[in-house]
Amino acid sequence: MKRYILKRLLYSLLTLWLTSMLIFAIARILPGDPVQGVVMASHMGAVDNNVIEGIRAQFGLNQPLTVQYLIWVKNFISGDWGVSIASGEKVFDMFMKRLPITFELFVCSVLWSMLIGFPCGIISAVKHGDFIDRLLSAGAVLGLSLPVFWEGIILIYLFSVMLHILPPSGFVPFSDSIKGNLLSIAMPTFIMGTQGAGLIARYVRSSLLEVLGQDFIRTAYAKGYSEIEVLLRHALKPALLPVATVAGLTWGYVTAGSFIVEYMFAIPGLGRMGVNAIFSNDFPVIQATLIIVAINILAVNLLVDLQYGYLDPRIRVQS
Amino acid sequence: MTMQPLLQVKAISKEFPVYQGQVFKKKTYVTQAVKSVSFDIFKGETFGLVGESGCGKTTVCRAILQLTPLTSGAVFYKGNCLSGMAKKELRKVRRHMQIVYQDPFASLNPRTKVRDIIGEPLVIHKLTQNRSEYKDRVEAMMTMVSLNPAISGRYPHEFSGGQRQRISIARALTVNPDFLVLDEPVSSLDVSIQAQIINLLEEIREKFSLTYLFIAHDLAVVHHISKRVAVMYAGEIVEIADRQNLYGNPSHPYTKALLAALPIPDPQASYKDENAMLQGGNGVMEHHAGCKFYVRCPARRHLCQVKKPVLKKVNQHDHMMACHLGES
Amino acid sequence: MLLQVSNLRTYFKTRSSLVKAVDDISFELDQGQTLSIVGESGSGKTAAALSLMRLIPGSAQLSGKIMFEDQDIVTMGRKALFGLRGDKIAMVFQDPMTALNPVLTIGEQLIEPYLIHRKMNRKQAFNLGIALLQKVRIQDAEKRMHCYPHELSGGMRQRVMIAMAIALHPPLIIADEPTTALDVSIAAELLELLKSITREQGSALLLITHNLGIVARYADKVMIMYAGKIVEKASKVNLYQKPQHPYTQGLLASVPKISADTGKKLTPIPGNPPDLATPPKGCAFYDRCPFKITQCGRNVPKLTKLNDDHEVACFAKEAGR
Amino acid sequence: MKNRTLYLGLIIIAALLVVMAAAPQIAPHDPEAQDLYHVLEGPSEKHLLGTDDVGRDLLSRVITGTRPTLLIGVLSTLFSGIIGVGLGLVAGYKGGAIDMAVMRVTDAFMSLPVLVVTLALVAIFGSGMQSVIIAITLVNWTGFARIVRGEVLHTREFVYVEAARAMGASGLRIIFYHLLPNVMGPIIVTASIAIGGNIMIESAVSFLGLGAQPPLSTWGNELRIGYAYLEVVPLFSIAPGLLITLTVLAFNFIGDGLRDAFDPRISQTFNKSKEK
Repeated sequence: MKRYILKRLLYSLLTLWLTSMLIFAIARILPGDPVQGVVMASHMGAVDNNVIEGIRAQFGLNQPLTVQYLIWVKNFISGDWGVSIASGEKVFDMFMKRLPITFELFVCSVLWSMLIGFPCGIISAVKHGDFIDRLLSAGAVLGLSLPVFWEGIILIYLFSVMLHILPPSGFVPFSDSIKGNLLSIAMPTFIMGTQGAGLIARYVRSSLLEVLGQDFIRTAYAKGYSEIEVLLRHALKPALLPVATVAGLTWGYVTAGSFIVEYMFAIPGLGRMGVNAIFSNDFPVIQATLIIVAINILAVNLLVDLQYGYLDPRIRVQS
Repeated sequence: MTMQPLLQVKAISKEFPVYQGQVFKKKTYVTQAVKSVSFDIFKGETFGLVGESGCGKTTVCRAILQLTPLTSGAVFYKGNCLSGMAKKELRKVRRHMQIVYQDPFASLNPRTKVRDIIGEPLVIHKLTQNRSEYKDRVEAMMTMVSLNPAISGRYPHEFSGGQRQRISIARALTVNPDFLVLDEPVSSLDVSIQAQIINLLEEIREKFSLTYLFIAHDLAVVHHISKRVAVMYAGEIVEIADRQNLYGNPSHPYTKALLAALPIPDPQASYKDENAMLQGGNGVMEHHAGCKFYVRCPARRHLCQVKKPVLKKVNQHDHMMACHLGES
Repeated sequence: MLLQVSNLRTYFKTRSSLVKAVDDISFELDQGQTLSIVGESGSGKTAAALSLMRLIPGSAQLSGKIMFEDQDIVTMGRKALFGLRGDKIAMVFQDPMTALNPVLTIGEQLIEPYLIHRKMNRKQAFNLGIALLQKVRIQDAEKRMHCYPHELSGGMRQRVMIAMAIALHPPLIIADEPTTALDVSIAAELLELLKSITREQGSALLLITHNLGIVARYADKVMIMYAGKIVEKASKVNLYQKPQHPYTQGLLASVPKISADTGKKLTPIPGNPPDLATPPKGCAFYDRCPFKITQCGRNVPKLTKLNDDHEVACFAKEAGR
Repeated sequence: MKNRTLYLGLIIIAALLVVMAAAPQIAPHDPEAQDLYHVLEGPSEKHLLGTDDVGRDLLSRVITGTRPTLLIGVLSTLFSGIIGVGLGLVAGYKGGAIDMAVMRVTDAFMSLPVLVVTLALVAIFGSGMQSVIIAITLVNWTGFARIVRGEVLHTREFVYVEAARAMGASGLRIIFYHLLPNVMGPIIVTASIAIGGNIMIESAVSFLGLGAQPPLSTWGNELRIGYAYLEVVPLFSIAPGLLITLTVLAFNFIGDGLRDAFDPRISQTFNKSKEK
């Protein structure tokens, strides 16, 4: 088990290292000079080359790439994530300010995905082939196919424009008003969790169906268990073990969705920060956003792997 | 004057390393899938190799065909050493050595038509000049194994297990090989089909004067088809003799036990050697210096645990066995 | 009479056809007796075994009568059925690698019969479980209780399956190819074990196999199945000494024997078994039969008594051939 | 039942293809023709879906938007499929260090959600259809690589692959003749679902205003402009969104239907029980 954990941890670190180089490459090597872009945008017109070089030196952009990379990594680890070109704020401070808001959204979205996804998937598998299975399966595919922004538009139109029961945008901090907070995140979390719910429902269904087709289920029936007992005692555990993986995938969907949703609903979280940074070519913020997203996803995947290894005896006992 | 064997297997061993350690893996010990196995196969004979699952018989056959690298030892075909042979040379030799696998479901590519399965060796070795020659050859092969050439456009899943095994045999024969490795060719077939395939194999061996290495776990089948038989246990050959001697006068306790455990389709059959019945596992994971069969052996003594028995002659016929039994 | 099966039919509906896996079979089994069903793959022997406990998928159609201790299993209510399974009839499956739940320990699975049918507490059941493992000669029984299936060898797992089946001393144990997936030397030991335990407990054993050697050694009565039907039914000695159905004769001639003259060709049955989705009109063995007469292609032969313990379904036989 | 969804998906896509091919003929108006006297109107007999902010006929714009939308979805899938399948085949067949390297790089790419990286890349490359295609391709090949590698690892274990080696077949022959045809099913399923996903990403990027640039107009662009006028003409954003959803749904249906059709477990369990 120890070995399994260490191996997973090493893999994650290795991947993170590759990702960091990738992000570094995206920001530095690819065509398009961020400094030029920024300077052009802020000065509106021709700029003195010296000014550009000055900014380059200021950001360490005149160093060889490997040195730049190492400096960047060192700075990042020590909490120096650079300064936003657009606002002049420290990126680390911007991040810390927005993290709680985004975190609340994430957790609520994933919770609601699971709350809907698990029961639907289980019912679908148990009622395999019935009308209810078809209905739920179709619902799951629909959930997966709904574009986040369109779902947002529909819900805003329904609940804000027509019914006036939910705010169309804005965020009320939890500390200001609990009710206001919940109302303000109701639509965003619902939307961010929709795809995940569909994904979980599908995954749970196929996983459970597969388990229900295995020989040991027949053994359980042969002992005298009823359908519901077989489901509870023999089928659910092996079926839900791999589902942890899908919780990780859901987290990925939620992460991607947050960029659009926070932008649409004007929620001052990390997603909105990222989108705004892209609009203004604010590359220190873009870079930081990418690496945060990567760490976020890798950490969740690591957790998923670890709990999977912990729960599944076939992996647990191997060492 | 002794005849030059067609195939010589000389002290081949195959180890699989077992790794342990938390961050830096260390090779702690190795499992020996095959340990110092030697035998010769002469032209025109059927050499039987018997053993239970996991005893290494399939590794032996993969090693002979150079499908897995050896840890030590060498395989000679017509006097030429195959181990370490250049790829190009090996390809030429492979034409003469073909294999028929156990599982007729997994050994045929499900997306390939039967005619292209049977003709694939011709394509690989570029043996036919044109399409019609290719077609003729494939159809001749199908007729030989009693398959209707009219159905050569079908896919494997449209055939039964026995028919698929016929396809496998036809595929092996297309390039006119001298030597066939038969890796449990009948053990997944029904009894009535099994007999059909055994008869087919015997017919084509006579017709083309082929040489067989016949691997199986069913002692009765091996008895029926082989001239000489070797018994494997936990990666080693424990007894090797011609058929009459091995079955008429089994010497190694494991061979005896196998024969005793064999169910005979005759209610009046007497199972005289009830106490030869075995207990316990297959010996692969035993790590003492002595005989691998020690723990399960009904005739074990102290010597067996400390000293490894070697294969040696037990009588004037070429009957060999690896056991301390009979030693003082 | 412990078990009396009459006109049992198990049909499976597929997209395009109706597969008659078990087609009108009747037999009975006395207390403590060992009856063997012999047949090749696709003969319907496993479907027949599963039908006896109604362990067939819901889409399958089951008809006929399965009288077990004066109750008809075919029409029995669900509750009664669940009470019967595992308590009165237990089953040992073919592949011990897949028949155990991989994420539960041996102990958890082994004690389930006690929990389901005897409402014992876990501690009590656990101790009985250890005794069961000892009974099937598993060493370090207490330690093994905490193992997961993948930590045991195939032979050991099948011992666990046997232990689970004998837990409540059921009057009937069904063993479906219990040793096919195992090595010869391990298989022999397990069959001995199964036989001695059933004898000791007085359970009847329904032994399903394709191996004529195993039947010869362990069965009292034998039924030969071909294409969903019973073609011959006899006491063991009768069957082997005077096989009546051409299929039985063919089977016996197909098996290589160590005692036989070497160099002699085997006599296989030509052809392949029929496709159950499109069964032939007459006798299912018609195409492969060396003794067929015109009637065989038209009608399906019924089992007829030759003497007290020998029945055969063959027109050629009736006609005196 | 499953096949019904497959056919439903195919019908929707076929209809879209017809619309795409016949767009100039069936569009009731010139999609570029502005009519500043009739801006932001609701549905009327003349304009079935109404008009946009500069008085262009919405229905016509939606119809002509089919081509770029589908094109981006298909092309980015095609390119990412070629890269991903190639790498997956090599990683799965070769194994060892090559496999390890490919898989870690795949993991690295996968740790960044496609949408996020596409946004970042578009910010760097500049917006436009090419940028979107390149960005999606660069990120989305990982899905193919993973699936193909997994399938190859599974297929490689079949004895027929070893049989080919025993016959003397070369590595290339084994990859292209024995492995690729047997992993084609999952590849097609993945591709079908990926087209839908890519259309969704393109729409999201366009929704943020970073996708295809005028005069080219995809459904995502329409939706973005419409969103600003949600309270005035809801159809302006709802109609293109509905089309996006329908298209993604159709590709998902096709993928699911094909998965069931290809899934050997369903068709083979029966054969096995019959023959084994």
